[in-house]
Amino acid sequence: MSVIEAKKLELTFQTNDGPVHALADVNLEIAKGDFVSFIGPSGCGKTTFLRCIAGLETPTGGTLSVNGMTADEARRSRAYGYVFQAAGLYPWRTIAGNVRLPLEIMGYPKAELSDRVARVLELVELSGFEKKYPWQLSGGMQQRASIARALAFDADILLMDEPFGALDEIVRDHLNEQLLSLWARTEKTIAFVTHSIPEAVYLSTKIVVMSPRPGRITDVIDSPLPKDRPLDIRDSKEFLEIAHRVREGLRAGHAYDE
Amino acid sequence: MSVIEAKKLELTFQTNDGPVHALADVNLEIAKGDFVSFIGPSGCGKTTFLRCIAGLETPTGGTLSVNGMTADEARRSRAYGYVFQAAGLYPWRTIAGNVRLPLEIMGYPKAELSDRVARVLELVELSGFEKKYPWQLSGGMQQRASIARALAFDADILLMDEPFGALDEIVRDHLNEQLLSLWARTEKTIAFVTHSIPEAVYLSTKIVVMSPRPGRITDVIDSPLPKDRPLDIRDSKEFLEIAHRVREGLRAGHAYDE
Amino acid sequence: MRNVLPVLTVLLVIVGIWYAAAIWMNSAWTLDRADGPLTFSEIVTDTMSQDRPRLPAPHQVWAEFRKTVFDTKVTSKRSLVFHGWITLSSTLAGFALGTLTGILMAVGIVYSRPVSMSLMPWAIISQTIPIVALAPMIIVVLASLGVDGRAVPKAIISAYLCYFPVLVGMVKGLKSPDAMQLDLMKTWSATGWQSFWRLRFPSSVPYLFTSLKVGIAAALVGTIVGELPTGAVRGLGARILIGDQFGNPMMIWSALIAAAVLAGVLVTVVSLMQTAAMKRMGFAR
Amino acid sequence: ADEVTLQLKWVTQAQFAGYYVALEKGFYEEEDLDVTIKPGGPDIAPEQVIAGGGADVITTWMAAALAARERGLPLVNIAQPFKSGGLQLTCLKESGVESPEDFPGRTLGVWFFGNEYPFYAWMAKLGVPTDGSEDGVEVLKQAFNVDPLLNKQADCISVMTYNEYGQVLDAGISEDELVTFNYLDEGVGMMEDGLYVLEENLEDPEFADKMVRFVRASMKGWKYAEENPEEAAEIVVDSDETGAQTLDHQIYMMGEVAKLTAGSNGALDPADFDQTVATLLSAVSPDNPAITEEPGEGAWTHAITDEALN
Amino acid sequence: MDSVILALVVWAAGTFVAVQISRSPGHDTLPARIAVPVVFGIMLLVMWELLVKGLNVSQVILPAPSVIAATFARSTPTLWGDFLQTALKGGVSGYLIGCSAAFVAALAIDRVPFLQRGLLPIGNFVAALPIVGIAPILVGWFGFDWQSKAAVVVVMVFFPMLVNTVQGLADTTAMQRDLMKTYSAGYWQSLFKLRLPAAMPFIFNGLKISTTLALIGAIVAEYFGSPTRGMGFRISTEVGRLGLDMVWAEITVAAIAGSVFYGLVALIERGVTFWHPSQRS
Ligand SMILES: Nc1ncnc2c1ncn2[C@@H]1O[C@H](COP(=O)(O)OP(=O)(O)OP(=O)(O)O)[C@@H](O)[C@H]1O
Ligand SMILES: Nc1ncnc2c1ncn2[C@@H]1O[C@H](COP(=O)(O)OP(=O)(O)OP(=O)(O)O)[C@@H](O)[C@H]1O
Ligand SMILES: Cc1ncc(C[n+]2csc(CCO)c2C)c(N)n1
Ligand SMILES: [Mg+2]
Ligand SMILES: [Mg+2]
Repeated sequence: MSVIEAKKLELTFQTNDGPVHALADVNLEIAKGDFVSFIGPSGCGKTTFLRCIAGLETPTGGTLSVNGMTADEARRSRAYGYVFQAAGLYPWRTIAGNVRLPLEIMGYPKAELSDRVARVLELVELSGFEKKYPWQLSGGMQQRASIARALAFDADILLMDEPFGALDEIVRDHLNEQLLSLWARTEKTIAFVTHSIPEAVYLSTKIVVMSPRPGRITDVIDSPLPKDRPLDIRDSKEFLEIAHRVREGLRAGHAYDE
Repeated sequence: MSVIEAKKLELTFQTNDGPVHALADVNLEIAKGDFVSFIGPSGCGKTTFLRCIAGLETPTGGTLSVNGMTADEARRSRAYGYVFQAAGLYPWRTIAGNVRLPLEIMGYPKAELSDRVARVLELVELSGFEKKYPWQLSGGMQQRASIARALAFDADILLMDEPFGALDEIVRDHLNEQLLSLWARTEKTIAFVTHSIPEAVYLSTKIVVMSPRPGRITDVIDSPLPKDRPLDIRDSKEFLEIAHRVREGLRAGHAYDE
Repeated sequence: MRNVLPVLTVLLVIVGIWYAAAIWMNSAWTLDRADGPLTFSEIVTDTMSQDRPRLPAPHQVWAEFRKTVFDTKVTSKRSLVFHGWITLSSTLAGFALGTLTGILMAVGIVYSRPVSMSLMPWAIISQTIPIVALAPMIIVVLASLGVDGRAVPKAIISAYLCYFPVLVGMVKGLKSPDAMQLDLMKTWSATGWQSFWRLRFPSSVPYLFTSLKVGIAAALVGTIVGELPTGAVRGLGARILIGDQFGNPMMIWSALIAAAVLAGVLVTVVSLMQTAAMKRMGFAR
Repeated sequence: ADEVTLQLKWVTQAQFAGYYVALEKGFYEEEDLDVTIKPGGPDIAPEQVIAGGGADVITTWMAAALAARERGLPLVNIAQPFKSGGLQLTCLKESGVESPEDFPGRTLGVWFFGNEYPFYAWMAKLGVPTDGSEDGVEVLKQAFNVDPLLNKQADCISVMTYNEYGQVLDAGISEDELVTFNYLDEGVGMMEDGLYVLEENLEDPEFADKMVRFVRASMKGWKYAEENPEEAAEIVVDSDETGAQTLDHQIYMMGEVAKLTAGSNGALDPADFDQTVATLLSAVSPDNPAITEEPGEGAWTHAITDEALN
Repeated sequence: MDSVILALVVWAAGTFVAVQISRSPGHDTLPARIAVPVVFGIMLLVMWELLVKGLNVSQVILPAPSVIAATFARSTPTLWGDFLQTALKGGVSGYLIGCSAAFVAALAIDRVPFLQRGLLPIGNFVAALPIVGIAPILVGWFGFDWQSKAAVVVVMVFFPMLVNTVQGLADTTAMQRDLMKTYSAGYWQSLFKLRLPAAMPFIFNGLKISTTLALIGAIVAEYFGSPTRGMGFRISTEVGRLGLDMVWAEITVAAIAGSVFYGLVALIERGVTFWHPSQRS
């Protein structure tokens, strides 16, 4: 069953310098339970595509359906959890308050709130920091809090825009594992933007390679890796092969390697 | 000849929650022409140490000498180029204007200015963007402009705080190569903070692994790699060995692997 | 430009409310003076044309405004343009003085901790002192110092109101560079002078213009306030006072309208300067 | 020419016609004087201006001048162009006030800023408290216009015969709708506009001589204005830089002011002085004492007028 | 002449002490933050005293601080009554009415962009209307007592407060708004959970500006008619009577009341917008 379906999707920004073709002729189908990574050079439209799915941006051409609805309807039915490229915590709320925010808005029963908050903070290893304010945390911790915030409520679709960008390798590995196990447990559909090839390969069932000017999809790789992935799968032959294919696809989008 | 020498260096921040030991008992010697990478979990004091070297932070204990002077004297004699974690371009200056700024301040002769600016912009592949303002560039391009700014003047010591954090793998590789060749050509001493293990190993003659609470050096690895490093050196045995050692050192600084 | 329609609409609504209020407020007098019962339309007609209305109707004010602005030679002392010019010139002098003071104090506050710690609270206190209480003393003290005439005291009173918003805005602006931008200057070992002109000042420009807009309006208010105790001789303030003393509400209202127009023009001019400066500095997007 | 600066008590209007006429008609010039007339306004206390050196001579009411004297500013009356006073309290008949006995419980508008002494003296004489108590009057600080009466915010307001009273009539209220009390008639009248200088200046013969010439020319102006009220009013309107004065109203004002200056040749009648002092002292009001003791001999002098008028 | 020299000495000494305190390690503590302006103020007062006495400045032009202090002490009941009348009845009530009206208006305007574009530019004009022009009109409309003073204050604080609130409600980042969108939050939810908290620094800016405007407005309005009490009444009356010591005593009351009022709002601000970078030094 396909959860997200883009057909000939197009998005052109009108700027004073003329139009910017952020997305052109994008065709993609994402099935329920897929873990899809988007990778591509800076400015190729990854964020823009995620925003289209989330109903935050209106495509200027083509069709996009989410759960059989338009993206906007899906947004209204609260189908998404979105993790932005930057943490974007509200500075006037504590960490726990930030994580609680979507729950309050979506009207989760009061009794459940603290349980849920505690659980997701545990997940991202921020137990003990509930009462701190965002600026009292390091950049990496803030990013984790914003991930927790998106996980706190039961959205079928998780959209994550470079969530681990600000983290060091070890923490990143750890969170990668956590994310995989969460995904395996909950059967969420996840769309995930990253700049790291190993990360993309390690996490995904499907890797989408994009290229800029105009932003388009140049390659879609279905991963043959099993669902259960220990960290050392990264040394396996299949892994390296996929990584190589991704790297080649990426390189094609850059100027200086030709 | 040792350019930077830290002995029992200590820095404690006084905050309302009590003291934060950002650096404790840090001993390190950096020789002229060294390329030193600092790696360690978020909050372990990498930035703080770089700031001490640059004379932006005053250690609360121990001694630190730079070129035989105190850090502050070295700063006054304009010994440093510093690339901050974020680009930090001045929004009211064009890219060329931003790169020209330190030259103006240090009183370089007028005739030289545009030559130098053109040369470093070329180096980071920003020729043609001279007249653009920072907000007209993508995040990655801004970061490159800020690198160009630090390279424009002749500082012996280059301090770089995660300069390539916001860039994708391909651009990163490319800039890594460029940086290495610049370093080989100019014999600058470079101190470089990164979160990426391969990057640290690929670039450095010396890798400093740090660990937090209190921030301290847990390992210093002298790289046996030759000065001339093609990109595929990263598949060599020595490389992987060093990378492994760094990873182990890093892991020791984290909680969840014990 | 896209604001024209909304602004006109709001103006129209205001005029409508104004008319209604004029009828309501002036009818008491109409009824009081009437010999017998009046019809509604009789009441309305009368409230629109009283000599001393509690609230003059817009067209009455407009008539007075037209008479004193368009139908009178601008060199005549009966011309509102003439009085507007008097007020304007003092406003500009006060604005210049106030802006300069504000900026200098802001520089002192940003660069020197003793100055900042001792001056800032007193700058706030200075604004809690009613200017009308100080104005006569300013004039007398200036006169005893040998400064005669009305221009200088008016400019000082106007500057007194104008400097504060500029001070506050400039302190904010000069402090707006973030730690990294300042550190960068430090790594280049820039002198105080260099980091002022190349960093602090340029980053304060947006704040400067915003506070200049507030400041010039304040300077105008200050000038008009200063025109009462300086002998209510010329200027919009004098017109307001004389209009009040001799029971001529149309004169008060038309002077008020003139003040509002003047404020609008001045603020617009500063806005244009802001747009131009921001464009030149590349802030425009 | 010798320079003289005159500070008026209020804005340019026929109340000060004599000085403007003297200036325009060249009477000052004839006396080899270069006179600057500074109009007053709200917030301008002529006594303060002269203390600060901003004027050589001022016009003010006698009560205010005596009050200043007792506060340590030695003002001396050198001439008294106004023989009688124009201060009145006017009430709407419909409010039910017919005589001072009806005041208790009423709201009365009063001018302050040194103009309140006659009122407090009167109330003290009547024994009417002014603190807003049951059997007292409610006092309002009245601003510059007659609106409080027209808007019925006050039962009575202060008016000058030559100005506000005319405004009330102009507004369409006829004389028989009003009940008016003249302070002179009530026995609490006080000397109004006189010319005052600082005592120490008078000791300088040159200054005294300037004042002699100034008073002589000013009185010439006053007499001219009395005889030619329309021309005087025109001169006043021309001298008014606000351009807001109307000729009609100034002609009215000139006519009324002429009645007040008529009896004066410029010299202060010591009896008037004594009467003002006696009134002030007879009714020292506890919260508003103008003076508490005899001002003494120095408060006025005939030295100037004697020489000016011979 | 001696006193002029003495004044210079006091100036030097005061400056020295202020500089010493502000350079001392404890310069960030509350006592130091209070001590420096106080030292500065005392220095000014002493210089004022010396100069006025030494140069023989007339008491009807500028009374010496000692005289003002004596008058202040002697007249506290009067001053207190004036304070109640003007600052509390006129100022505070006008402040509360004006600020809350502006706040509600800002919320209304915020929902209707058309209104916002039409009303805000006009607000600039109205904000520049001189109170000395408005006050006589409002006294005519609302009577002599504190109600008309409150009305003047309402007019004075309305637009600064409105403009700040509207600006504050717009001061959210695109990302913060997008977040609310992904939650599909309703208008009121995003108002209460995002835009109002984000607007607080601006709202408090408006509230702080309004404190001084409120006091000044209430005082000035009394110049145009009042009962026989109130700070503005006392000031204008005493100037006419050359009671400059009393004038300055009232000015002192105004300065104290204004600073306390401002300080109070600033204190609440610290509590409410503790999260804002400007509050974290
Ligand atoms: N609001 C906008 N107006 C105009 N152009 C835009 C806008 N948003 C994005 N763009 C342009 O659209 C293109 C795609 O941007 P997008 O943010 O999707 O890139 P990205 O793939 O997410 O890059 P990165 O890896 O740097 O996050 C870029 O060229 C960008 O300049
Ligand atoms: N100005 C400061 N005041 C108080 N504590 C500080 C300050 N600056 C840094 N710290 C603390 O010092 C420690 C070291 O910080 P530092 O910025 O050097 O870490 P880092 O290694 O650069 O981390 P990252 O990888 O996240 O950049 C952290 O615990 C941080 O919270
Ligand atoms: C502040 C102030 N208020 C009232 C008067 C009253 N007054 C006394 S004489 C005079 C002239 C009459 O037209 C007027 C209006 C004043 N002088 N100053
Ligand atoms: Mg992106
Ligand atoms: Mg760092």
